[in-house]
Amino acid sequence: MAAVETPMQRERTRTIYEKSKPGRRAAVLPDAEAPARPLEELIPADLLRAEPPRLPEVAEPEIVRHYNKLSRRNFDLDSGFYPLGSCTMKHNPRLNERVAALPGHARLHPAQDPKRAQGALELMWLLQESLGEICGLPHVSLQPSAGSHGELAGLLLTRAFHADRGEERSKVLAPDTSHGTNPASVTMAGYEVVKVATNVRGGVEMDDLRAKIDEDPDQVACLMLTNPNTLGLFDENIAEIAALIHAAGGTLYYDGANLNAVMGHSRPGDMGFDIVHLNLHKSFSQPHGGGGPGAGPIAVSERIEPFLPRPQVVRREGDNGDGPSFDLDLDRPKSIGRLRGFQGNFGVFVRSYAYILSLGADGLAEASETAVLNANYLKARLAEGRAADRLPIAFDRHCMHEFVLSGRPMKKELGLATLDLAKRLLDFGFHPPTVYFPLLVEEALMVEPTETETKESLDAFADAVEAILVEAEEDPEVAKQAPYSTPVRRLDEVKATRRPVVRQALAH
Amino acid sequence: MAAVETPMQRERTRTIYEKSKPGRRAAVLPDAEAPARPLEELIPADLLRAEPPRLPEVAEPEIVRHYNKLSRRNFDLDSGFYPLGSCTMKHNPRLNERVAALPGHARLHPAQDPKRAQGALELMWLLQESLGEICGLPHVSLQPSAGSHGELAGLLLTRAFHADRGEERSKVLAPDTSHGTNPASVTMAGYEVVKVATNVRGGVEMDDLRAKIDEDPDQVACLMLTNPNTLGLFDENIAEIAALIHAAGGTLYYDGANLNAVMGHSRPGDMGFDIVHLNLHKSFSQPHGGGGPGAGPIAVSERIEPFLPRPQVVRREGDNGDGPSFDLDLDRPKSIGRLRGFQGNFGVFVRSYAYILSLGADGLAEASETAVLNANYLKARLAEGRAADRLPIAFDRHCMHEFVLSGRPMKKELGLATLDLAKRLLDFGFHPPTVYFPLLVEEALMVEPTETETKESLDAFADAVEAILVEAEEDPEVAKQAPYSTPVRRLDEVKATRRPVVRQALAH
Amino acid sequence: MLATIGVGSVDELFEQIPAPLRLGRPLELPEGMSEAEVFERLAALAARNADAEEQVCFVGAGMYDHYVPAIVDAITQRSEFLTPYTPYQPEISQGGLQVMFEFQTAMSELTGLPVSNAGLYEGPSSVASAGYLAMAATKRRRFVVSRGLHPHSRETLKTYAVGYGAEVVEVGLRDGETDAEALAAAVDGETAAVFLQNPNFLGAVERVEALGSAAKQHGALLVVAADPMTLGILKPPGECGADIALGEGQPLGNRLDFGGPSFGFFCATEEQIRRMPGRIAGETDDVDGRRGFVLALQTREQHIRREKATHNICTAQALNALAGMVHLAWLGREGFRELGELLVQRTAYARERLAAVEGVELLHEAPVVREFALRLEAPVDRVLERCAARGIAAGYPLGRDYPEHEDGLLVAITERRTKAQIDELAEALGSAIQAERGALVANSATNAPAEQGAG
Amino acid sequence: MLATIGVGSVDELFEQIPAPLRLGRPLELPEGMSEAEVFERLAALAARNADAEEQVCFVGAGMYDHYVPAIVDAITQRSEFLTPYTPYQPEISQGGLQVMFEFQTAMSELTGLPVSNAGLYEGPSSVASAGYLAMAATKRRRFVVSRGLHPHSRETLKTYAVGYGAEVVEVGLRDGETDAEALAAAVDGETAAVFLQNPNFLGAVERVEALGSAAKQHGALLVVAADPMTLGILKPPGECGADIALGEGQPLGNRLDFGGPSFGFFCATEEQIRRMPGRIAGETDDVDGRRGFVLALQTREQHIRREKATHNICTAQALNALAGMVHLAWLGREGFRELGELLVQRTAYARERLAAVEGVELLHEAPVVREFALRLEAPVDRVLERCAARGIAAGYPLGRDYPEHEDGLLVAITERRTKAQIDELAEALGSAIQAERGALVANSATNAPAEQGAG
Ligand SMILES: Cc1ncc(COP(=O)(O)O)c(C=O)c1O
Ligand SMILES: Cc1ncc(COP(=O)(O)O)c(C=O)c1O
Repeated sequence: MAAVETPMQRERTRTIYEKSKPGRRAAVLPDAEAPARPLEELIPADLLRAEPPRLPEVAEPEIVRHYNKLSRRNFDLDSGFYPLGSCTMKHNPRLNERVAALPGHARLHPAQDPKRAQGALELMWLLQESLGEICGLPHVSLQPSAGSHGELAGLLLTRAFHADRGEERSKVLAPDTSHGTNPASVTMAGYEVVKVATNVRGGVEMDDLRAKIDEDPDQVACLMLTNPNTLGLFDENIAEIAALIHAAGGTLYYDGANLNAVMGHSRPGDMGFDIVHLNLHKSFSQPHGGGGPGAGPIAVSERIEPFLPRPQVVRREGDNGDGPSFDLDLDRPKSIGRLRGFQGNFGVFVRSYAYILSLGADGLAEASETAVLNANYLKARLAEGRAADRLPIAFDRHCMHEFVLSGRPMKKELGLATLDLAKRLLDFGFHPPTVYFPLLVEEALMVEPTETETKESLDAFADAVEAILVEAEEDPEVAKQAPYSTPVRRLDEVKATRRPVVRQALAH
Repeated sequence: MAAVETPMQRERTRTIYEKSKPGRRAAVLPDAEAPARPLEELIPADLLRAEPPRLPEVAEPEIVRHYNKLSRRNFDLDSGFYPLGSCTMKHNPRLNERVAALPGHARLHPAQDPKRAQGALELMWLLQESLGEICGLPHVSLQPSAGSHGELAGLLLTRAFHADRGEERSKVLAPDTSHGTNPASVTMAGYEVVKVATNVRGGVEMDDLRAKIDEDPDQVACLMLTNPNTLGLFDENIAEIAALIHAAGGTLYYDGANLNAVMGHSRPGDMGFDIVHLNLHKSFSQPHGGGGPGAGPIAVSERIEPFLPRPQVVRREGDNGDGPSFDLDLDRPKSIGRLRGFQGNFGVFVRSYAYILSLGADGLAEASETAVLNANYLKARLAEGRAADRLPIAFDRHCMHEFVLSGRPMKKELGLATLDLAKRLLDFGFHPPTVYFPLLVEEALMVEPTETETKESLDAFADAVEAILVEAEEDPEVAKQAPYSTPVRRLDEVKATRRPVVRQALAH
Repeated sequence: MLATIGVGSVDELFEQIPAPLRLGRPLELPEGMSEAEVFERLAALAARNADAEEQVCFVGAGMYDHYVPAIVDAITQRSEFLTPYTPYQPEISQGGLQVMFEFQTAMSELTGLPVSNAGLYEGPSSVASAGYLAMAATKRRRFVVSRGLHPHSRETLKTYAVGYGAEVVEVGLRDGETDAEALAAAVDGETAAVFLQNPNFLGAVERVEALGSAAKQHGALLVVAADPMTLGILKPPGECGADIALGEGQPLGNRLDFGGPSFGFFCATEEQIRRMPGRIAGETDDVDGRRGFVLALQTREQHIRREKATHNICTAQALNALAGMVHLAWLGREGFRELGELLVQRTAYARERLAAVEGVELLHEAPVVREFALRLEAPVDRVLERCAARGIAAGYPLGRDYPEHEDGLLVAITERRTKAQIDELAEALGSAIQAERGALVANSATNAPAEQGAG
Repeated sequence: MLATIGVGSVDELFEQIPAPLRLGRPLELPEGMSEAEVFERLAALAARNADAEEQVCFVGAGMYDHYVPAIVDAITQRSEFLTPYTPYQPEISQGGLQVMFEFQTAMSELTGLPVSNAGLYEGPSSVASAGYLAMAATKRRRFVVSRGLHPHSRETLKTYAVGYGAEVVEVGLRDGETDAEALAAAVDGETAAVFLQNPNFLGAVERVEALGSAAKQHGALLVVAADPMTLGILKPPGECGADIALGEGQPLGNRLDFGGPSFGFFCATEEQIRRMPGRIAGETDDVDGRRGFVLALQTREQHIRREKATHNICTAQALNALAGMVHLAWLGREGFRELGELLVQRTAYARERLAAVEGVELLHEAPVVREFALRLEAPVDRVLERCAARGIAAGYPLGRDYPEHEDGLLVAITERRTKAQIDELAEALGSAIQAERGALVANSATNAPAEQGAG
């Protein structure tokens, strides 16, 4: 395969520091307009820095070229199909960027007197109301900065909830299919994780759940669940599960990363969940930004409300005839307190509220329908080809918005690991699905097409998988050495961890 | 060379129409909020369209992907060195885009009452004043939309100027080095072009000029000149040239496309020119946009002023103590009239005024110094290598902001045409210089580095030219078949003109 | 670098400029400023304009306050579209060239004519370019022009005509539409082209086909200037016998920008393809048979043909044409038609609503799409002042260009103008007219609020 | 598509949801809207905020109204940076990964510590994460925290501490600086970490090295929260003995956004590298020996280690860190230092100017960089009301977080605050205080203008 380097491979990359030349700069600054006194007069010399930090010295044209060039070394959602399971890579409307950039949003200081930030507070309140309705839970805090932050919040709420009743519980149950952030959050919140097995239908193994509860019901603080779960399957026993947990006195936590499957169709609150986090950067179209920003608002039931983080955005009815006003409520004696500075990732709230306004009630429901339709169609298309045997579906039933395949037979029969398939897909211009997650599926391949993809992209992806399997039957080496056409080829990740080089060595 | 296709070459391009699927769309429109009556009730049926135009039917995600993908099939100034002679491909500061987009500019209706567009009119007035000072001419009209539009304006002004004195003249002189738009504009303005020869120093051949004038002095309407001219050389005889033309009763027109060489150093007005056009998209950093928009303001002397296009932005001193105000003056009896709708390319004026404010007097002068320094450095670097013999400089003197090489020896000795060199440069990641212009230099190669390039890019370019010449000595075929790494390779331009296909054939 | 060049200083390089011609002093311009300061300075200027955010805008007259979808900015601001030059090197300009090709296809669809260029400067200068083409095509030097053609187009045509030597004859309007008899009478064997606008400047939908017959009879070209936003519902000029259809492209994806930059579109019949002004992209293939696009028919152009070129245009408005193409793709086939219908419905509502206002009557009853003319029983400028003071730009005063319509007001509707805003305009117009009639009281009242409007 | 799936309708696919759990009614949300309408709706909300364009902003308290250069938007808005996920597939994510690497290098330079991650959520939660790291590193559960640490950071640390089970002890300030004796007394062998902020919340430059010695003595980690914009001139935490330096990244290339999104930076000594929270990019090479970048040390992370991970973070704030990196590159080595000096000079001017105002005195005399605290001889909230009515956000009322400073006002300076604006603030403060003292007269005057300010 491709002996010749692609143009991009040929040009070895250089960092901005390696393009630096002493004395160059982009910035021109205003002058101080003040008597220039020696710094030492104003700040004791021993508290001052000797040498300015060795930041790059580059003029604006080269800065723009550098980062534009780097940008072209990224694959992005606007370049092609991105079926990264569990991440909901759906289209990011540019309208949302436009409204977020309005000076009234972008240049509003977070400590501005609420009297003079009524538009921002009303927007937050409206978003809280909308998310509450979508989740079927009456109270919302927008504060958490991402999903895992929301999980931590949920567990701290659980602790506060129990403490308030004079209880202290130590265990948090979570299925073995749960996302890594769940157990990690459990540990950070000072709890111990108890794994619950998965049954043949891909749902929670009820007997195991009962067993784990019965071991010591008083210690069961919470059960964390994703529904549909990370297999893309809806757990039909959810009502019974809720009953069991509540009977034991625990809270039921809903990891909302998969909400994209059920918007307007089924609500966590109605399923019996006490606490839900949402990923605005998944279901509500905040761009992922190459790893954030996002936001992880939480919606909770009445009994959890008193403990919500501080401050909380509240609506106050206007007295003597004038309209309602909005405020930040800090006076919340039972609150777990702050999870971060100020009011949260407001810019993300603007984008997600714009998204909700754009789609409306019907639009959101339709989005989930199309997401589920697309997933099931792609699943079916794959099953028509070699994938049926080589990459069988882990749990063979209709899926919701995503599904998980197992590369086990492919590996056994063709010697092709899921990783190889993923890398080969890069040469076909696709972002691969999520791989090796969930853990309980061997050689897992987790596919989430989302509602904003066309039938053509789904077909093209299915065809690519087929082509790779055909190719592998002839010569598995091709995929094993893949990718060939990417800016760089397979990278040595072990080296990067064994002898980590995490910054540029700079000359003095 | 490159047998294997690059990833971009592999994916055959499709138009947006070929991605169209009936029923798909991006736009959601507000509803009419009015009683929906059948169109025929409001407009006679025979004036209505039977079928909606066959525009593409594509949803937003695919539209964004389509045009992002197309964008990556362009080479641009932010991708690398772009020494396209005569085009002044200098960095486009993003600040200018930001200020042009302010709603006070972007959403200002052109027919707004001048009383309520004072900011816009003042900006235009300030830009007029600035350009007048830079050109050394007292009066400016911003109306022309580009350089060639400015040329036409200048010739129409010349006609009006002469008509006003009861004269009618038929000839416009222009050196054989002049840009194609000059003669084309002359014809459009109803004049006849008379070519003037170039002397051994690259300037106007004075004897020929005298001869052409003496043929019939009364018919000499104008001399169009670029100074420095398209060879990048300053014509030392300009004062005498001016005297001759003025003596004959003609006007002297300055094609300002090369102003980037002399900003703050020498002014057309001081050289004796009556009319100047500037290319704001060259010297004043308006992005070229793949072929516009630009603007071609004209600056003129007192005697030309009465004929300037209508409307003209004027400043009126405030009566009884309040400040000055700005207005559109339509009452100009001798004006040649309008050259276009409304006030001109205002958005371009904003960008160029921001540019002038950013650089200031010193900055502009320094820009020209660096532009001249860079050109002479690159010229010298090339002369150090094989280019000295293969690509000799056409007129061997210090140049101003650009210089012209002749590929004649290269073609004779290596069989490599200037075009081949240009195409091979594409594989090295450079935009080629302007080729085959000016016409009087055989196999011309016109190089304009501009002031915003670093020494590193100049060196890299010189090295690339050297490498290509070395390569050609071994095997000229390599360059003759170039390029290899571009999204497409050499295209059949003849076919495109013989049997032109200028639109997509659409299915019903 | 100086050493390599072999000079001691940069000044030496400038010595080729004769000493007396060297400026020898700094330009009389302010010193350079920081980015932050330049931003503040320009923001302060911008704040002194009453834009369509500050005043509800019912002004049209060729440029309209449409909503430009966000993806237009997102795409046109990409460096790869924003910063390259005209695509002289097709191998590295396929993006821009394909956009031109897609744009040409769209404009051909809209106008019903087979050939489109990649865009010209803007509307009125495109009209003048059509005149130049018509002269070359017919070897005649006389233009017959309807007064329904945008005043700026008529004036620009005259300006150019003085240059290339042609005569311009105007034909008046009757009941808002071009006077058919007068037109027929004006056209003769010396006529190079007949110019119409549809809808015309007063908003009236013209009977283009009927009017054009006069041109056909005498072998003159029929040139139709069209508002592109109306071409989703109006019969395309090509089907009405137009030889050339052109217009102002601003309504397609371009902001108001106080009048520019926007783009002009220019479409014609096959016969004219080699006389077209401007760039034209054509499809072809590369040495390996790959599909690609190039600048076609360059033999028409100044950089090849110089004084024999069919036009002098070089830099045009490519980026604005891209904006137009993205907007059209965003609207799509159905959306584009729907928008046209929306404009007709809302405009019909507005026209009735305003005509019902005391002191207001229709200037003409001809069918309209998105703009219509009123007659006010009070001085138009004073009425506009009063509306402005209430935050409404009520329309375009026809007196500016039509002495015969000193009392005329031209009102434009876009999808951004809500029913509520239309009702508010009706209210504002009504009370302004009443106030103006009620003499004295008025005078004092106006000025104060008027200032405010200017802020 | 349904046929391929083998169902008759999409509803069938939803039958896996037990009937009683299906909503069976539309959500109680408004209907969908057109892009134009959504834009107008949100623009109307935005218009009801008094942003830094409407009010001259002297408010800081951790987030500052710096000028964000235009190239930051131009670059961060490119789809290729805006829309990808966390770079799990390095071969097609080299752009984002290299940015992380460049960012880490820059933050290491600023803080003087060898290891940086690619960014966390924001400032205060980064402080809490430092506590979690310190516990793991020292196996101790007690934090000693200066009251100079941002109130939000202290509260967030406490919130987290309740979870992972640690005790938080606060040490007060004296003359604006952390009380050295009290701190020394508070630190003991059970102390996991000492938390300082420099400059502290009151703007004072702390003697970090001296204060930190207490931590060193008892083997506790020294955690320093820093304002990155001051690190061009202040001695870097790493050179003051800090084990961890972190902070709010907003001043670097991020807009105010009413508090987010921004980013938190987090740097530490080599010892802590395998305990770091967040993503870390590392340099490596590909199978052909090409240089490349990957996510390094993933063995710390939740997706690999699950409950044994050193932190739970997954999605962070990569795009905001990119904005920070571009801003730093734009400033460059010299520009960054100059900006720091400019802040010091202007702030010195402002501090003197305001301290000279009748009824105003300095709350402390400690050295400052860009923010300082005043004591007002009139109710702070009333004074702020009056300034707001004049279009000035005069500062941050310390009473919100420091009962002991009910009369305190915290004033912040950026390069956007001109001398003229500072003088205007002095004038406004002066007259507001006079007015408040002059009882009666005041009351009537305030309310009216106050409303206006809210518009
Ligand atoms: C199922 C699931 N839970 C939780 C998370 C964590 O969300 P975040 O990345 O916003 O912290 C994710 C996203 O990665 C997820 O897919
Ligand atoms: C020397 C010269 N004159 C005139 C022009 C025409 O300018 P424009 O392209 O703006 O019409 C150009 C640019 O192409 C030029 O280089």
